Amino acid sequence: MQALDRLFISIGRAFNSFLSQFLPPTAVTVIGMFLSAIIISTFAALVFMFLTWLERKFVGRMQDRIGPNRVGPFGLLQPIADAIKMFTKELITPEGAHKVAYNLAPILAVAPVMMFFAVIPFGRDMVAADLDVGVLYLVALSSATEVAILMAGWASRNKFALLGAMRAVAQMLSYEVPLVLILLALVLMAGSMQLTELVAAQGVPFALLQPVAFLIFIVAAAAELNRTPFDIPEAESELVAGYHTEYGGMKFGLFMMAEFIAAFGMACLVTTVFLGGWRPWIIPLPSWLWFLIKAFAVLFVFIWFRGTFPRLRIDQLQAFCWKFLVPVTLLNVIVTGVVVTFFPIVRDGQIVVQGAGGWAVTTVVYFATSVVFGLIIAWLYRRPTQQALRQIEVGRPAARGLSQEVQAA
Amino acid sequence: MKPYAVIGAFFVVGLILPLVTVIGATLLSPRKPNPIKGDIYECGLKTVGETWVQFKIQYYIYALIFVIFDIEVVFLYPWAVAYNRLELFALVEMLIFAGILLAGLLYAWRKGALSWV
Amino acid sequence: MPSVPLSWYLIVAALLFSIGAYGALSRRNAIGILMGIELMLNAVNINLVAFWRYVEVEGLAGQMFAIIAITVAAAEAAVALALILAIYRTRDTVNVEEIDLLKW
Amino acid sequence: MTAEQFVFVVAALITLGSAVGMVTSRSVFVGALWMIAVFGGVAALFILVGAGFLGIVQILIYIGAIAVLILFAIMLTPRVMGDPNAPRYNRQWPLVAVMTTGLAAVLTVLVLRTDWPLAQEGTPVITGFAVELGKGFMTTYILPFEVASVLLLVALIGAIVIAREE
Repeated sequence: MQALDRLFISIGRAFNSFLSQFLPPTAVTVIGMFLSAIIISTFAALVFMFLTWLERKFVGRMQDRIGPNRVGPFGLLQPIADAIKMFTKELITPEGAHKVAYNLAPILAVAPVMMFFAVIPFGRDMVAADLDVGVLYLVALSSATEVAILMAGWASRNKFALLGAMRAVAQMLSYEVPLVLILLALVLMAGSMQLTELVAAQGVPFALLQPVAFLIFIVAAAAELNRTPFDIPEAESELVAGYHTEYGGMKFGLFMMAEFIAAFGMACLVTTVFLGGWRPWIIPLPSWLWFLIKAFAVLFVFIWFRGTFPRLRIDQLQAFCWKFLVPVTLLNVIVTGVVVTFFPIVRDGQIVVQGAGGWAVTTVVYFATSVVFGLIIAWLYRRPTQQALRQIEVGRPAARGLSQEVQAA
Repeated sequence: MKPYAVIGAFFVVGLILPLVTVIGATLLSPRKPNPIKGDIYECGLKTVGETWVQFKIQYYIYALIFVIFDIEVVFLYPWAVAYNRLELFALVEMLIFAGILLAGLLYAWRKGALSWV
Repeated sequence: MPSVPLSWYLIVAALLFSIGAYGALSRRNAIGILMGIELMLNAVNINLVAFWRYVEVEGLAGQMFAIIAITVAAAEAAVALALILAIYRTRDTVNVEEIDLLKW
Repeated sequence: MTAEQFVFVVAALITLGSAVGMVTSRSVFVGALWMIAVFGGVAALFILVGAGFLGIVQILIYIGAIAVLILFAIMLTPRVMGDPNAPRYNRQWPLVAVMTTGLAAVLTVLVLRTDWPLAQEGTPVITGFAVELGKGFMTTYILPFEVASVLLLVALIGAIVIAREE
């Protein structure tokens, strides 16, 4: 068990000592750094391939279809077939596109999401870069992807692509605000931005201490990732394919990859900050296995969303973010601040909650506060919610937002 | 310093990996360009007018409010990290800070700046 | 002390400042001018941080000033771009040579 | 040449090269993309000098927020962006070029000739800057902290009032 838990660390150590027989220590360090980066990036790429299969399979089942089933057992080799197809498809650069920006955009879209995994603790002591400002780093990265999307939309010289890019970026930056504010409340509880410390502070998963924030975070994360029901940037019926309309072959594949890896990265983040990271729950499996199980459970929820909900309109989407999520999460920070003052988890950098009894009291207090807070919010928002429901029943022209934009042009 | 070096390695790898795939695809894929393929995708029609359409000012307003909140975050995260080492006074200061921020949001709301017109 | 001397940072900052000043003074497009100003502010920040590291290591002041400078730069950019958009709406241009209502 | 010096030279070349690309690019949008590269290079310099927190903040604010704001503003002025033949410089640009070159030369000479009062060898560098910053905001620097929120409020209201069409 212990050996299995530390499997990857032991392999790394063995490899390091093997290398240091031939090479100076600096070279070993540099090689080790790049090797860890290569291994984790490759792993992320493999997860992407697996995810494309998983999503099609799950969504297929939810819609009473079978999903991919031709290539290999259960269609498991489908991603490989897709990859071969993408590699051998002609790469077209459209006439009138800004060539350099057009070709650079997909690469710049992938790089930041790959960098996401540098600070994620995949298991006990299994983190590539234990950054003391880890949470801020992740926030900074997720806003850096927007530049690549704007680049793609602008460089394609296509109205659909440009509209899709503008919408995607507007949506991503809007939904980043609630995400950041929720993370702020968690940082407040753990007293650190270091992701390993956030895991260490979770004697009880923060999802239990902050249930309302957890739910909001999942929803806002789905929106940040441009996934259904928030996939307005790529609404097929309105915008062809959004910002990657003009992209084909492997360049399109890279955007796809950026999207799926971002989903996996977000699932890893949710696991780390809300579900106790690699900490095993009851069953003593290796820590990294527990981490992957939790991360894939979160991914399953994202896929579930996609299979279940219809798409929202852009005005509803923005109103939901700015008029509901942002005020609520900002108030959540204040409420958490008050609770943390009286029931601190961390004091002077040390965890102060003692034993199972202490954690029980803390859990009850935080849970109750969060639920009461959620009920008050629900009461405050009861009228807007009813209005929104009535609007959906009456029904309005679906593509209102778009048609106005085109008229303005 | 070391974690940042690792992140630098991730950045380099993150650039090289997609670059290699694109180069590989360029080598493997056929190249038979013709003018129709190079056309912009517009559901089979010729593009009407200039590509760069006029966007609504609302996009800018959202970006603007986002910028303001983003900077507030830079101030609030250090506060949150240091909070467990500080006295109750820090809560009051943060309440003032967040209150002013909330006032700005409420103003934007009342002005109708948050609505997609 | 780090192996990079202080003067290297200061020279990079000086060059960046000069390039930014060139952009701010020679562009016709108001947004281009704003971008030049952002470059100049960045150069100032490099200086602040370099002085923090080489002169006043144990204190906060250097980095603190840099953060305040970033804040002010963001506020400036937000308002300046709003002004540019307002001018574009009424006068249909962002060319500073044509925006000369206040010229004597 | 040490590893640190190598990284410095690379980051400085990226920064300055992109800055030149920015001021000479014909299209404003391409100029803005160059500007993002400059911001990234400056962030690398910050991290290299030991201000990791500030480097992350630079990416968060400058690339994630200000650059996106500028790109949005460029998108919102399409008649300017769509005209490829619009001259990028005003009439005074040769004069400005001479002046800024002179400025760069003077500054460089000044930097090299000044004897900077460097800190003592072995002075402890503050670690955990974010925590220290948080403490600083609550004690010595409380005024900048609160004034910043007022500044941002004013910027928000001002920009909304100016930008919205009535």
